[in-house]
Amino acid sequence: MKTVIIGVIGADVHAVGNKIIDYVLSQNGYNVVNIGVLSTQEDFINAAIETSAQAILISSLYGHGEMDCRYMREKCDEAGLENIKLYVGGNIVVGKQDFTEVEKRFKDMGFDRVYPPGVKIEDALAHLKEDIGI
Amino acid sequence: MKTVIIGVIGADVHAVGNKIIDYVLSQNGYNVVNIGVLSTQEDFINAAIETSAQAILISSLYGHGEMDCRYMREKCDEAGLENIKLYVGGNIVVGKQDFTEVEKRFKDMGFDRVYPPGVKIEDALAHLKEDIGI
Amino acid sequence: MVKNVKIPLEEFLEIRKEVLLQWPTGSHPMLDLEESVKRLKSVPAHKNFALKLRDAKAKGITLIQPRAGVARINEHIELLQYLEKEGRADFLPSTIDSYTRHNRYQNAEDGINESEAKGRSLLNGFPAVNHGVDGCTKVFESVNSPLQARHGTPDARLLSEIIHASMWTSNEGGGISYNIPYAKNISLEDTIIYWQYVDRLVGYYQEQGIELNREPYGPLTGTLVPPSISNTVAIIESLLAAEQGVKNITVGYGQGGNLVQDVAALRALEEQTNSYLKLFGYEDVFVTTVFHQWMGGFPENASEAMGLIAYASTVAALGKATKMITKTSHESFGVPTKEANAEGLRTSKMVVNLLRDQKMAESEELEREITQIKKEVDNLIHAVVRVGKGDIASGIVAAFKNGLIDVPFAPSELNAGKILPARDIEGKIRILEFGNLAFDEEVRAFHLQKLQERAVQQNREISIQMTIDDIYAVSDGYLVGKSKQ
Amino acid sequence: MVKNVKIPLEEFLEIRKEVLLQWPTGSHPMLDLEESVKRLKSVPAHKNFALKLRDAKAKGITLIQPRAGVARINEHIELLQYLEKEGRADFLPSTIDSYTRHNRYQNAEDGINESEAKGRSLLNGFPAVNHGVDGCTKVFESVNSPLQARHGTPDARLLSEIIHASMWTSNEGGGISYNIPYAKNISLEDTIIYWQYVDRLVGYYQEQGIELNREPYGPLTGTLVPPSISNTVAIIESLLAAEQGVKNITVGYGQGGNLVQDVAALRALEEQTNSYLKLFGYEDVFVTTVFHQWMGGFPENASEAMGLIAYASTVAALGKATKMITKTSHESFGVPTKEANAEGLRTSKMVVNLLRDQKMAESEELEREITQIKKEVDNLIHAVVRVGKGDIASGIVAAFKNGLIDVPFAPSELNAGKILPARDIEGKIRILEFGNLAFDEEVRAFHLQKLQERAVQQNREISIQMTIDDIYAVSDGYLVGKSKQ
Ligand code: B12
Ligand code: B12
Repeated sequence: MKTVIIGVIGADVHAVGNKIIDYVLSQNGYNVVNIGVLSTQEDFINAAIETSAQAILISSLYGHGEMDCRYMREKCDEAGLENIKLYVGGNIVVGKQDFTEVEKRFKDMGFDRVYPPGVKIEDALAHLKEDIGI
Repeated sequence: MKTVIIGVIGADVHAVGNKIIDYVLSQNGYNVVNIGVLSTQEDFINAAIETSAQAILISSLYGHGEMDCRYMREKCDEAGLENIKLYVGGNIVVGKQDFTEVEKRFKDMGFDRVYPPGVKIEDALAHLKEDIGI
Repeated sequence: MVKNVKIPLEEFLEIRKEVLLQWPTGSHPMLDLEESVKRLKSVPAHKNFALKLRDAKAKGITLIQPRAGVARINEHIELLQYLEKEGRADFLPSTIDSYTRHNRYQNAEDGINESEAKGRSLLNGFPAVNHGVDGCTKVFESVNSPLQARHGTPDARLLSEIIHASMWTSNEGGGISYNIPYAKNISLEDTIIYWQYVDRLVGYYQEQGIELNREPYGPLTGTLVPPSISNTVAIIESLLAAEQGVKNITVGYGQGGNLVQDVAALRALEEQTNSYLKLFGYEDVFVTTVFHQWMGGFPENASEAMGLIAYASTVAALGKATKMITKTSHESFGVPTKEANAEGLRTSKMVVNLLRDQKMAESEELEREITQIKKEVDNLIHAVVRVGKGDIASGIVAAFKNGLIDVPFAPSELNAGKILPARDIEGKIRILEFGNLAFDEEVRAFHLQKLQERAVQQNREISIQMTIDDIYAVSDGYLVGKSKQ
Repeated sequence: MVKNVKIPLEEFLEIRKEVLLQWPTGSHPMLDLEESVKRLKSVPAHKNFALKLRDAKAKGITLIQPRAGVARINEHIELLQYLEKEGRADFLPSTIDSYTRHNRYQNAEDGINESEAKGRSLLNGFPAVNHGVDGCTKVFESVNSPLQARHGTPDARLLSEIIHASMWTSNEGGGISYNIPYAKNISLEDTIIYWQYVDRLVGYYQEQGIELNREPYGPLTGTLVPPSISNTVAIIESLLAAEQGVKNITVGYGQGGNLVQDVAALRALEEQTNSYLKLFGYEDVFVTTVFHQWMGGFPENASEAMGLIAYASTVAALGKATKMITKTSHESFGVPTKEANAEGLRTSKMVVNLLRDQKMAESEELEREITQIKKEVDNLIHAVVRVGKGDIASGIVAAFKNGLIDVPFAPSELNAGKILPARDIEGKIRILEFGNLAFDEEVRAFHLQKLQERAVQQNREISIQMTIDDIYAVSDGYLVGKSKQ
């Protein structure tokens, strides 16, 4: 069974999507470690190390995602998580912005998969299977 | 008392505005000759000649105004109504078009005043006073 | 004199020959009745208007339909496909242009040519007669939803022949509703006879086992029409249609503005259409209702227009109308773009879907309004039957002549034009000037009392100024007009 | 242990000294209480939130207010002016950014600087504490409508000091409603104490003859919250505020989706807030209601979003809410542009204006829902009083600890998180898993029966899958979630 870390980064308290992600990924055969809302980059990294996770799925809904996610890849590298997959989704920037540009910004920061608003976790299952298996 | 001809041109049956125009102009001291809906250019011109009117206020709501109003000025001239004021208002073209352009088209056809959708007859009283008095 | 009697088949076929000669497209071989029966039988259920309505009625949901029509075929098809796909329309229309409505096919032809030349539609609708069976069939084959002609044509006989032969399975209109609001001085006898023909055609297909839908045009002038007046016309037209053999009828009502009155009107309309059909001996007619989003002057601001559209959708859903005709944010300007049209549809769809499992709670106020409307309709229909000496066709003609039935703001000279409507303090449409309207004393007293309440609360007189304020009110963002000091 | 007791003035002033030290802007001379009393007294009636609400309530109309806030002062002013002028907002907000909400003023400062550098707002709101009295006063002086801070701040003491000193005459929030949905593990005792301080500040001004408005935050997590749960929290927070001397309270409720249940919730909320205030001895508190347009996940399509917004406005108007908080067509994407925000306002305004003279008819269904909600609220408040041994402040803390009160989907670890809501077949929000919720047997049986009806009609099991389907439903364009086969 593959392990994934999920949680909501920064000062963000949007809990509904997080609870659904937990339920859906578990139903689909993943070992889900949910660190919940208001989580720091360190919380994600520590959980990933402790549980030897294959992927970190960061949610950011409240608009500060761009600030909260900076240097996440570098910190993973530093912690020895060079191969961990980094996903981010929700409403990751402030306002309605052109998504191709937003995606580029986050990919440049080292994220493997970047999701626009409106993508349900169900829609990302195929990617997860492709990237880390079940 | 000044006399004005009002009516709705062409195959147009929009009667509500016409009834209000009749009421409002009468209330404001004009001698209103209302030839009603489904009126031809000839109907307007004959009424104007018969009553020695100072202005013809054409309504066109249904979208065919551009076709129905062609050569109206020329026909007035031909009938000896060189000095009559020609107004047109309502929804005089098909669809939501740039009004500056529409206005130009109708002015080129010889109309003195051209009104966009949403102008109430009350809003045109000042022009009428300016052009023909009360 | 016109009578409410089914046209004998031979007579119908005789008239038909003349009708088909009205314009060259009438001599198309596909207009052979056996041919068109075959074609109509091939229409799949999901593209048959009548059957899709039956299905929706069984499910208790509200389906949506836009207005749409442009001069050129390909542009028209593109428009309909867009509304089907992006707008998620359930039913498709072809709104017919005004020249065709007045049987001015030569003007329409010029309009088509000029539109081709300028590359944009100069007609305000789709000239179906000029495009003929080939063109209309192409439209039918290019879409996946049932098609209906929507117009305002006093004499729609040739038009109706062409659209049904092209597998369009519904037709809007009626001898009264497509005359009084749409013409100036065409005889009511004539238009009733024309529409008996249109209904007889549908009745003919029905006899061949093909169920087509007919929709009397409900909103009339769309402007402060008291529900009992439009409901009466709808019921009379249903009776006339049923006599000619029509079995699938959708009666219409245009939003008045007050939620309770509108739901009451829809409920009363459906119940009384059914009960009068039975009373007059038409047993197996399937009746549904259509609600028209606000038919009067629209606000200019697009967001305000969308608010009005969504509010209308709430009313339709709570009133359990089976169909709703939508408007757009361009309404106050002109014929909408396809984008604006689709937006209106999507907003409408969202609301009817959200409300699909809800209906208006039964309440005393609702019950009272239903009873009131029914009582008024009974008054009016009684008058029609009385002056028609039992025949509703000649009765309605006489009733209009005497002003016993009277439609506010109608252009027709056959209409007395004596009544004046205005809103009461809750926005319900009442009447302040009755002319010769066949309302009894009790009903009149009720209307005046309601307007008196408003007069007191607004500290003004009951007068025509109320009516004018009310006509402007909705486009200014209110329901009940305010007096200017 | 926290108690529902008015903070003595000296104690308040002592704490105040510390509060003002939390960030440099706290030492602004205008924060001197005598100074701010003077300034607040100069606020004209039309810019005083409390008085404008009184006026609207007297007229029986629904006023509208957007959400809006950006990082930089001038941009924020421009935004508010635009919403006032183009959107015709009646009340203006300043939505506070998330760093400020968590008292991370240094992060907020960085956000302001970065926003200045990039020329666009990187914060999701207006960092009022960092901008201080000068900045906030400038905002107040640049607009013509009353101003309110809207946030989600567990410890909003400094923020509240600054905004009131800047003549903002209303403040949203409460010790429970700005903790449970907005925090993970901040003690409820602490946040109640913080908000007693905020209310005491308002009580202080009231003693000086200045009426300010306070608004407990109604919708909680905005996601399938059963009305009785959010109403209970609103009532408790009203009691806590009244104890500190607040006299003008607006209780809030977030749209649930079913028209009748929503109107019932508004009616029950107003009636029970008033009656519990009286029961607990607070006699002269003026109570109004605020309705929040749909607070859950929005549809992506702009036209659908507008449909939802307009439908919500219909509910608010029929439910006679005195205020409505609006949403926009950008909701599902991110903080809206000012244009999108103004559009949402205009649509909303159109609908509430159209409906200003109408209210929902009295019906058995409505009566039943009102009674049901009241009964449930009585259950819950009874539990609070019982575990608090008569004190509602300590009672609510204990009630949350024991799960006697439980908010669905809340991020807070202080919340039991055991209940699961789902819709019945008409879309009314019911409960399928009660955890330890203080509902009696009769109430539980009612909920289960209602869900059983849905299960039968939808041919499925009562399970968490219902809840999940319902969470997604509205953004997919339905109210009652459908089971996927
Ligand atoms: C009510 C209405 C109808 C009713 C009319 C009933 C009747 N017999 O009167 C019905 C339903 C029958 C109808 C039919 C049609 N209609 Co119609 N109708 C409207 C609607 C909704 C309101 C018109 C109205 O009564 N307004 C209230 C009155 C008080 O205002 P008014 O007419 O604009 O007049 C005022 C001002 O314009 C101004 N004014 C008018 N003329 C003049 C002239 C001068 C000189 C001046 C100074 C001022 C002035 O003063 C008036 C009083 O203040 C408008 C759209 C809108 N405006 O919201 C569409 C509209 C006019 N209709 C339209 C169309 C296309 C039709 C139909 C062809 C198709 C259809 N939809 O069925 C048929 C046409 C039939 C025909 N042959 O004419 C289009 C026209 C399209 C265009 N120009 O691009 C409109 C704009 C709707 C749309 N967006 O598609 N319609
Ligand atoms: C409900 C809600 C709230 C509730 C949250 C309650 C709670 N504690 O959970 C309340 C009212 C408290 C709230 C508060 C705020 N909110 Co809020 N909220 C929403 C709303 C309406 C719905 C969110 C939701 O629950 N959706 C339903 C769930 C099921 O969907 P989801 O969260 O999107 O998650 C799904 C997908 O996105 C995806 N997904 C999520 N993460 C990830 C990650 C990966 C890797 C993948 C593959 C997929 C994935 O899968 C999930 C399940 O399918 C959204 C707007 C919207 N979407 O309609 C705004 C929204 C997210 N909120 C917003 C804001 C600004 C705030 C506030 C700052 C201000 C305010 N409005 O009060 C505060 C922030 C508080 C804080 N510090 O975080 C903004 C964010 C702006 C931006 N990004 O530009 C939004 C977009 C609204 C808006 N347009 O302004 N909010």
